[in-house]
Amino acid sequence: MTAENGTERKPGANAAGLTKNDYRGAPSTLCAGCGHNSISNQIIQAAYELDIVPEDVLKFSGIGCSSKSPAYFLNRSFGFNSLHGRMPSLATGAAFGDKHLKPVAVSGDGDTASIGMGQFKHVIRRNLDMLYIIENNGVYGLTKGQFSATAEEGLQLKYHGENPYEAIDICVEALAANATFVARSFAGDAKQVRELIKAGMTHKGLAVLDIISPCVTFNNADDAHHSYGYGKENETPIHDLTFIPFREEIRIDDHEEGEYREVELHDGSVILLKKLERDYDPTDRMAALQVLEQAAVDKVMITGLIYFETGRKSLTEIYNLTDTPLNRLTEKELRPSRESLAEVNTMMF
Amino acid sequence: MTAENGTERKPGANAAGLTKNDYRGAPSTLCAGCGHNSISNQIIQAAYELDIVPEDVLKFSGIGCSSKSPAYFLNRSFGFNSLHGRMPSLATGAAFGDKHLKPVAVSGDGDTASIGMGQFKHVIRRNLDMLYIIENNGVYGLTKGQFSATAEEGLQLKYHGENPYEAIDICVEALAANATFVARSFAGDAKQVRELIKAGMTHKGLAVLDIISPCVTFNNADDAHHSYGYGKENETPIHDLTFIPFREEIRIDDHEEGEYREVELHDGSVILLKKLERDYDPTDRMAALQVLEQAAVDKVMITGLIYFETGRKSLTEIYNLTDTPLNRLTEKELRPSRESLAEVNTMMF
Amino acid sequence: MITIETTEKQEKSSASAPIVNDFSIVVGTKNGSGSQTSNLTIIRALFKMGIPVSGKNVFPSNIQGLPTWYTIRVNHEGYTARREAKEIVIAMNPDSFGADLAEVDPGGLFIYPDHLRYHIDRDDIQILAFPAKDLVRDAEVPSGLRDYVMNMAYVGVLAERIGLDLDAVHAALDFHFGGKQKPVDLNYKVIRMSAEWAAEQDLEPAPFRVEPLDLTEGYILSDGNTAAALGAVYGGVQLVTWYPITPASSLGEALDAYLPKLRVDPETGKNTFAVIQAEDELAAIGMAVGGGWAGLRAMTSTSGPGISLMTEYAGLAYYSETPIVVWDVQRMGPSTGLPTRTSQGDISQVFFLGHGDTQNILLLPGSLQECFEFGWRAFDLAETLQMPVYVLSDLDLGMNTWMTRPFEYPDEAMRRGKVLWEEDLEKLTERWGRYKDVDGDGIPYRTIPGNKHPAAAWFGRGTGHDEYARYTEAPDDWDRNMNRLLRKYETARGLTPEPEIDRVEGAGIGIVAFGSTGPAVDEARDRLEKSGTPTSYMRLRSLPFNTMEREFILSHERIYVIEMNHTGQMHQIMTVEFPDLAWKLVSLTHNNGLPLTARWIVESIEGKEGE
Amino acid sequence: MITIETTEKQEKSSASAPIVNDFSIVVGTKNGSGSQTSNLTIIRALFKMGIPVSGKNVFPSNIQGLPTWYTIRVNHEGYTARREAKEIVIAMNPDSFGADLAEVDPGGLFIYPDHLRYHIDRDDIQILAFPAKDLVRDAEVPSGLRDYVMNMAYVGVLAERIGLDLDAVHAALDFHFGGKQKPVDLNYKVIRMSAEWAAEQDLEPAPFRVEPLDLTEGYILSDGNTAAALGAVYGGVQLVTWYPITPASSLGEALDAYLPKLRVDPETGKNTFAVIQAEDELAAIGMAVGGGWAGLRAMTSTSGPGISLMTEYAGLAYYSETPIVVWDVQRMGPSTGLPTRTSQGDISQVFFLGHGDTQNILLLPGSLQECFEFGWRAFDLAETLQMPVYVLSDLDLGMNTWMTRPFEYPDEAMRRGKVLWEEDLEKLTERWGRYKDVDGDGIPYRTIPGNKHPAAAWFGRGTGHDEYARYTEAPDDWDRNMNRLLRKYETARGLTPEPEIDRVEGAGIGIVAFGSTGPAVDEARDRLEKSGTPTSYMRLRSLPFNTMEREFILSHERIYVIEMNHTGQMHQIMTVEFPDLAWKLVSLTHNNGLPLTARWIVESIEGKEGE
Ligand SMILES: Cc1ncc(C[n+]2csc(CCOP(=O)(O)OP(=O)(O)O)c2C)c(N)n1
Ligand SMILES: Cc1ncc(C[n+]2csc(CCOP(=O)(O)OP(=O)(O)O)c2C)c(N)n1
Ligand code: SF4
Ligand code: SF4
Ligand SMILES: [Mg+2]
Ligand SMILES: [Mg+2]
Repeated sequence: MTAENGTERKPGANAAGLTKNDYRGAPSTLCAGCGHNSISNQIIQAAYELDIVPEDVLKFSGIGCSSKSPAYFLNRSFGFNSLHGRMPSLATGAAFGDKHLKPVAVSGDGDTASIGMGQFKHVIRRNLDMLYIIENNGVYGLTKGQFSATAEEGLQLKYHGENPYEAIDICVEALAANATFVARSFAGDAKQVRELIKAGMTHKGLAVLDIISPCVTFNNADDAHHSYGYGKENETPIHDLTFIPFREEIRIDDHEEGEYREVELHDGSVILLKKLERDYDPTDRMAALQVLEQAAVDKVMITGLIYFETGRKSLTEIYNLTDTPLNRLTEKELRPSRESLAEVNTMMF
Repeated sequence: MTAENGTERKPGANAAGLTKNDYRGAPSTLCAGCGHNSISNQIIQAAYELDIVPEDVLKFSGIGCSSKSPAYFLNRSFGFNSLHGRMPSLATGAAFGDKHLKPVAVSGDGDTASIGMGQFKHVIRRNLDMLYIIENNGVYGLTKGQFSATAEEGLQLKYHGENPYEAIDICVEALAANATFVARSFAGDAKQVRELIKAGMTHKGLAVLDIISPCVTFNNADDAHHSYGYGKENETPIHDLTFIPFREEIRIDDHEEGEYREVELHDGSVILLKKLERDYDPTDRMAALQVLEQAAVDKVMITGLIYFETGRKSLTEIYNLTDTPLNRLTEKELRPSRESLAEVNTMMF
Repeated sequence: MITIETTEKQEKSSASAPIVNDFSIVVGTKNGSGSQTSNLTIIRALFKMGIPVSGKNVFPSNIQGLPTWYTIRVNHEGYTARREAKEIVIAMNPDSFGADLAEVDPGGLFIYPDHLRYHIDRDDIQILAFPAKDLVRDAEVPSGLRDYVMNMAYVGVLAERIGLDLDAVHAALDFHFGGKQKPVDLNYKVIRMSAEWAAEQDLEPAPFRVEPLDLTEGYILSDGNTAAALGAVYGGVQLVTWYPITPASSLGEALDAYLPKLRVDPETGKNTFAVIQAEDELAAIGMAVGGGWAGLRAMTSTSGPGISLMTEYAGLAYYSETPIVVWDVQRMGPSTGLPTRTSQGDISQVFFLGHGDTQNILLLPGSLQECFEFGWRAFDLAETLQMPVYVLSDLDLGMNTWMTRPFEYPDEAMRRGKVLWEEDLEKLTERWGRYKDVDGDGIPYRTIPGNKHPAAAWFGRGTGHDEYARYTEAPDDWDRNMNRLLRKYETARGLTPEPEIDRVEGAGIGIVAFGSTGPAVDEARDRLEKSGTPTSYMRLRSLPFNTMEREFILSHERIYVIEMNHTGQMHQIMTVEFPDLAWKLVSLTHNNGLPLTARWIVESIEGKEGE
Repeated sequence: MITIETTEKQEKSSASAPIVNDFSIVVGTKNGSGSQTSNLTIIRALFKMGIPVSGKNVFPSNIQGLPTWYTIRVNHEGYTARREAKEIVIAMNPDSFGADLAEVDPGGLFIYPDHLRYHIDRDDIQILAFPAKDLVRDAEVPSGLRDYVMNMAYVGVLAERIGLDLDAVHAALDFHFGGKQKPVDLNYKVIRMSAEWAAEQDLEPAPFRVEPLDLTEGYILSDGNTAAALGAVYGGVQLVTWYPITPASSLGEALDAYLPKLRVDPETGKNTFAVIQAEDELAAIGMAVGGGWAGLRAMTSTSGPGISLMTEYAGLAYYSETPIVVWDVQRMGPSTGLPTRTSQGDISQVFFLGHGDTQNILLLPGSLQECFEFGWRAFDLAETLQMPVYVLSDLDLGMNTWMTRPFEYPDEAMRRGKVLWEEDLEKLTERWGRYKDVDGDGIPYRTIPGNKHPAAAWFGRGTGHDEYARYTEAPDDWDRNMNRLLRKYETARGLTPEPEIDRVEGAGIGIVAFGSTGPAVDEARDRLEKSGTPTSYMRLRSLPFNTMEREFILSHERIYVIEMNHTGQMHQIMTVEFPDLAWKLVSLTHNNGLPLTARWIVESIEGKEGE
C-alpha cells in the first residue's frame, strides 16, 4: 500500500499516511460507559477512515461533560473549549481564520438547547460549514444531574423530582432554522454514528447531528428517553446508512431495484440509504417535519439522516474571501497604501 | 345601559364601566404611519371590547420602537420596558407576583428573533400565560434600519446592502417550541389583528402573535416582504376570524353548513373561523407546519390562527400557587415558625 | 517562628506518646468513587465524640475518576481552618498514590488498601496496608456494591487506629441513611470487621489519637449553601430562579428541597413560593427582577460566570430600583477557571457590576450562621433600599462541612420597605411619584402590580425617567435622579451589617478580612499573639463601609488586608473609600484554589513586619 | 470671573458692532425631519470659509418627532467645546418653540418660520420670522420634498444674516450630494431664494457675523466613529463582528462601507476581511474571540449594554490570552439610560471587566486623530500582548462633527506579536509551550490554526491550564500562570500610549482628563490662565498607568481629575494605582448627557480653589 504521495505507508496507515494513533486525543476523564466516550471513538474512526489530516480540522465545544470530549480526540487538531452555550459564535469567528479548515463541534443538550438556543439557531441560519454534534443525554452531566431542556416531560431525576416541561426536539429546531443537514443517532448504534459523522464532516454547510448519548451516572433508567435501555428498545432507524467518499466506487452487492436511495454531497460523495420500513426522502422538508412530529407522538427514537439539502452557500462562501487563508495575509495585503489614505482624507470635507 | 354592578354606565362605557379613554396610553413617539401604532390602537380597542379592567393587565416589552409601544396603550396597567431580547424572563418572574393578572407583551423581530431567540423559545416551553406580540418589520427600527433575523434573503436596505441570510419564521419557531397558540397577522388588517389580540389575551397559555408591522421609515419598499405594499398585495388569510367572548351568544347570520369552524378556549370563549379557500384546522400541528412551509415556498403572507391547543397547564398553574396572589402574602405566611427552625436544626447532624 | 513550625508540623517519633485531638487526616480517592459517605461518617463520628472537626473537599471538575482529596481536621482548640500538614493519609487512589505518600508528615501514618502494590520508600512514618477486598468480601457485600462499600473499610481501620468510637460511627451512619436499617447494617458491618481486623494485627500504637471531649455540644454540622437556603426560606423567599453551576448549585437545590417542606400553606396545600430552573443566568436574573418588581422576595444564586452574564440585568435592577437578592458562591476565576476551587475573586466585579455608574451593596458572610442570617436579611435590605443585594460566599464556605451554632430565628420582623397598596394611595394627599424622594433618604415609595388603585400603575424602564417614572432625556432630570441614587447609597451605609471588630489593647497591627478566611485569621492571630505580635481584627461583613471601618484604620499603625484573590480587590476598594488613609493599607493576597492557612497569614504578616 | 461671563454670555445691544466669528447657533427641530443636511451644510460652509467650527447634535432616542437640537459653534480661536450660551436660535419645532425662545441670549437673534404662530414676548433680542412655506413653494420644490427642503430655507436666511458665503454653501451641498446636480440645484435654489428674501427685508444688521479666515486650511471635518473605522481599516482589521447600538452603530457601518473600497484584493476581487452583523453582543464578541484565536485582527464595537453582555467572553479572552479589540462608544448609563447622550461612565466596569481577577487595557482617544491612531494601534497592542484591548470613545467624540488634521498613515510597521508558524516551530530547539514565559515579559508564543506542523496544535480553554495548555487544577500551576499574567500586565505598562503632558512652569494645579472632554479643558485652561490661575495638564491616553502619571501627580500640589460620570471612576482608579498620592487627587464630575463646558470646569476648579 502506498500513500497518495507515493511513499510507503506505515502499517495500518490510511491514504493520508496516518495511523489510528494520529487521530487520538488525551485519555478521557468522563465516566466509564458514558455515551460521549463512544462518540469520541467514532469521531476518531471516521476521521481516520476519511483520510483527513488532523491539522485540517478545528474542534470546538462549549461547557459540559460532552464539551470536554474534544480533548479526547484529534490531538493534532487545533481546538477551543469555549463558554457554556456560546460555542457557535467562537466557532463562527474562528472559521474565518482559514476557510480551508473543517470545524467539528461537540456540544451538550444543556449547552445547545438550554443556554445555547440563541447561538444554535443563528449559526444554523448562517450555514457555517461545520459539523455540529449534540451529545444529548437529557440532563446536565457536569453539574450533577439537573434537567436539561431536552428532558422529556415527566422524567424523574434523583434530586430534582419530576420535569414539568415539554422537551425541546433539537432536530425540529434545526429544521425550523433551515439547517441544510439534520440527523439523529444513538450512541449505542456505533456504525450509524460513524457514518453520519463522515457525512456531516463532508457536508458543505452546517450539519446538525443530534446523538442520544446516555449519561450513565445521572439519567440512565430504562424508561428514561435518553438511556441505553430506552435506546436499545426504541431506536428506529429510518434507513440503513453508508457514507461513500467521492473517490470510492459505489458497489452495492445485492442491488435490488428501488431498495436504495442515494444522496449526493457537494463534492461527489454519496450517502447510500437502504430503505427499511418505507422509502424515506431526506431532501423533503415536509417529510422531515412529519417524521419527527410522528416520532414525538409515538414516542419512538427515530434515527438517520432526516434532512439534507445541497447548494446553499456556506458562510465563508458568502463572504467571498481570498484563497489564501485570511490568517496568512500580511501587512502587504492588509494595510492599504499611503496614497489611498491621502485620497480618503481628501474625500472628507 | 348599566354596568355589571348595576350602576349607570358612563356614555361609551363598556361592561367594566370604562370608556375607551381608560385604555389609552401616552401619545406615541413613533413615526407617523408606523405599523406599530396601528397595533397599539387595536390593543386598546380589544381590551375595551373585552371589558378588561386595565389594572388586571401587565404590559411587557424589550427594547426597540415596537418595545416602546406599551407606553402608548393601557396607561392604567403596570408595565415594564425591560432589556433588549430579555423581556420573556422578566415577564416570567413578574407573572408569579399575582397569578390573576394577564401579561401582554410587545416585542420586535430584532428583539425576539435576533438577540431574543433563546428567551423566546424558553418562555414558550414554559407556556407562560401571556399574549406575546411580535411587531415584525424585518428591520431594526430604533437603531436606524439594519437587517433583523426575519428579513428575507436578498432584501436591499439603504445603508446595508443585501441580506445574505435566510429569514427566520417566527411562527415556525413558535410551533417548533410547542407553543399552544400561534397566529400571524398584518398591521394593515385591523380587524384580524384585533380579533387575534382578543383571542390571544383570552387564551390560557403562551399565545404567539406575529404581526407583520411595516417600518415606514426603513423598510417599506413595495417589494420588501414586511412593507404595506407587499402585505396589501400578498396577505392571504387562511380564514376569516371572529372572537366571541364566552358570555356572548354565537350568532352566525347566514350560517351555511360547513362554512364555519369553531375553536373553543378554556373559558368557553370561541374563535369563529369562516372558511375561505379551503377548510383549515388550526388544532392540527402537521397542518400548521405544512401551511407555513408552503407559504414560505410560495412567498405569500398567510395570516390567521395557525395553531391552537388547549388543556396544557400554564406556567403558574404548574406551580400550584396559593389563591391569594403571592405578592399579597405577609410575614405570617412567609416566615415559618420558630419551632420549625428548631426542628430543622435538630435534623442537622 | 518556632510556635508555628511545631503547630504545623508535629515531628513525632512513633515511640513517644501519641498526639491527641490535634491532627489532620487526608483521604485521597477518585472522584465519584463514593468516598464522600465514608468521609462524612468519620467527621460526624468525631463530632459526636465532642471533638471539634472540619472537613474540606478538594475535588476536580469532573464526575468520575480524577483525584479528590478530603481533609479532616481534628482540633481540640476548635480551629477549623485548612492546614498544610498531613498527619494521617489514607491513599485509595492509585493515580495519586506516590504523591500522597510523599506528603505524609514525618512521624505520620499512611494507610492504604493492599491491592495497591506500589513501592513504599519511606521509613519515617507508620505504614499500614489493609486487605480492603478481603474485608468487603468477608462482610458479604453484594458484588455490585463492593467498590463503593470498600471505602467503609478505611473508616474501620482508621477508627481502630485513632480510637474513633464505633457507636459514634454507627450514629453517623444512622443519620446518613435516614435510619434505613439495610444500608446502615451493611456499611457498619464492613467498618466493624475492618476495625476488628486492625485490632488483631498487633500494630504499634498509632502516633495520633482522639479522645472524647465535650466541645461540640450546642453545635450542628452543615454547609454554607444549606445555611443560605434556609436563611432565605425563613426570609420568606417567594421566587427562586437559578441555573446550575458549581459551587452554587447546592444552594438552589437546598431551596428546592426545603421550600416544599416549610412553605406550603397547611390548609390548602398550595405553595407560597416557586423555584424555577432557568435556561441560563441571563434568564435567571431576568426572572428575579420581574419577581422583585412584582413585589416578590426574589433571588438567584450563581457563581462567577453566571454573574458575568447577569451584568446587564444587574444594571437594570439598580437603575429601576428593583429589589432582588443575588448569591455569588465564588469559585476560581478568571473565566471558567477552576470550577471546583475556592476564591474571593469577584469582589470588584460585583461592586461595580453594571455599565454606567453603579455602586452595589455586598454582604460578606463569614460563617454558616451568617449565611443563614444574610439569607433572610438580604431581603430586608433589598426591599428597604429597593436595590439588588449581592451576597458573596465562596466554595469553601458554601460546600464544605463546618461546625456551627444552630441557625438563629430572625430577631426582627420582616422589613418590606416603602410599599403603597390601594388604601395607602387612597390616604395620600399629594400626588404619588414612583421616584420621588419624599423622606430625604433617597428611597422612594413603590406600588406593586396587582394594586387595583387607578393611580397605582407605573411603567418600569431602564431608560431615563422623572419622579413620576415618565420617560425623560432632560439633563436636569437625569442629574436629579442620579443624585438621589447616590443619596440612597449613603443611606445604605447605615443599614448594612457592620464589621465585627476585635480591638486589642496595644496592638499596632490591624487585620482586615472577610468571608471564609475568618477561621484562618482567628488561628493566625492566636499564634501571632503567642509570638508577641498582638493584632486587632476587623472582619468586614458588607460593602459599602460606614464609620467604624475608618475608625479602625485610624486607630492602628498598619492594616493588613487579607484576601483570596490576586489583585487585592478589597484592598483596592478600601483605598478608594479611604484615600486619605490608603498609605496605611497593606495588601496580602493568596489564591491558588485552596483555602488560606493560618500559617500563610502568620508568615506573610511576620514577613512584612520584618521588612 | 468677569472673563468667563463675557465669553459665555455676550451681552450685546443690537446697536453696537457685530460680534465676529465667535458665537453659537442652535437649531431646534424635530427628529427625523431632515434638518441634518441643513446643519451639516452650515458647518461645512463655515469650514470652507476658513472659520473653526464644531457641531453637536443633541437628539432623542426615537426616529421621528421628538425635539432635537443641533448646536454649531463658531470660534476664531479654535475652541470647539460645547458652550451653554446660545446667540442665534433657529426654532423649527413647534413643540420646543417656547423653550427655544426663552433660551436665546439677551442681544441674540431668533429665527423661525412664520407658520409657527406663537406669541413672542421678548424684546431683548432680534426676532426674524421667515415665510418658509412660501419660499419652498416659490422655488418650485416638488410637494413630496417640501417638508424636507424647508430646512434649507433657514440656511438661506441665516446665510444672509451672518454673512455666510453662498459659494461655500454651494460647495457644501455639492459635497453632500456627491456632485449630483439635481438635489444640489434644488436645495441651493431654496437657499439662494431664502437669502434673497432676507436681503430684501431691510433688516437691521444682525448682531453676529462671520468673516473669512484661513484657520481651517489643513483640516478636514469628520466624526470619531468614521475615524476609528478608518484606523481599523489601515490597521488591517480582518474580522468585524458587531451588533447595532447607538452610538456605536456608525462605527460598524463605516467599516462596512470602507472595507469593500479599500480592502478588496485588486487582482482577484476577493475580500481580505469580513463584517458580520451578529445576533447580539454575546455572539459579536464570541466571534471576535474566535477570530483573534484563529490569527485574525478581530474587533467588535458596542456601547454600555453591549459591554455588559460581553463580560463573560471578555474574561475568556483575557484568560486564554486571545487578542481582540473592543470599541466602547460610551453613552449614558446605568442600564439603557439615555442611549443618545454622552458619558464616560464605563471606565471602572471595563477596567475590571470579567469575573475573577481581571485587569484590562483601556485606550482613551481624545481626538479624531487618536480615534484613527488607536484604530490601528489597538491591534498592535492586542496582538503584542495577546490580550483584549478596549478603546473607550463616547457619543460626543464618535458621532459629532469635529475639525481634525487629516488622518496620519501609521508610522510603524504592524506588530503581529509572538506567533510561530511551521518554519518557526521547525527551528525551535526546545519544546514549545503555549503558555511558557520564554522571554520573561510574561508574553508567551502562540501558534495559529491552519499551522500544519504536527506539534502546532493546542486546545484553548478558559479553564486552568499549564504551560503546555493542558488542563490542570494543581494549585501551583494556577498560581504560576496567574503570576505570569500579572507580569504581562506590567509589560503592558511600557507599551500603551503615554499621557500627553503640558507642564506649566509655576502651576500648582494639575488637571487630569481624557477622551472627549479635552477641548473643554483646553478652553478652560486658557481662561484660568487669563484669570491668574495657570494649570498643568495631563491628558490620559490609556490604562494602566506607567511612570509619567506618578511624576505628574508628584510635581503638583493638587490634581483635579475631570470626568463625565457620577462616581469619579478615573479618580477611583488613580487612587488605587497611586494610593500614597491619593490625598492629592480631587474628583470633579459632571454627567447629565451633555458634553462638558469650559465654564463648568473653570467654575468647578475656582470653586474648589476658593474653599
Ligand atoms: C455560564 C455558565 N453557567 C453554568 C455553568 C455550569 N455548567 C457547566 S456544564 C453545565 C451543563 C452541561 O450540560 P450539557 O451541555 O447537557 O452537558 P453534559 O454534561 O450533560 O454532557 C453547566 C450548567 C457554566 N460553566 N457556565
Ligand atoms: C443589549 C443591547 N444591544 C443593542 C441595543 C440597541 N438596540 C435598540 S433597539 C434595537 C433593535 C430593535 O429592533 P426590533 O426589535 O426589530 O424593533 P423595531 O425598532 O424594529 O420595532 C437595538 C439593536 C440595545 N438597546 N441593547
Ligand atoms: S456524568 Fe454523565 S455525561 Fe458526565 S461523564 Fe458521567 S456519564 Fe457522561
Ligand atoms: S423607525 Fe420604523 S419601526 Fe421605528 S417608529 Fe419609525 S416606522 Fe416605526
Ligand atoms: Mg447533557
Ligand atoms: Mg423590527
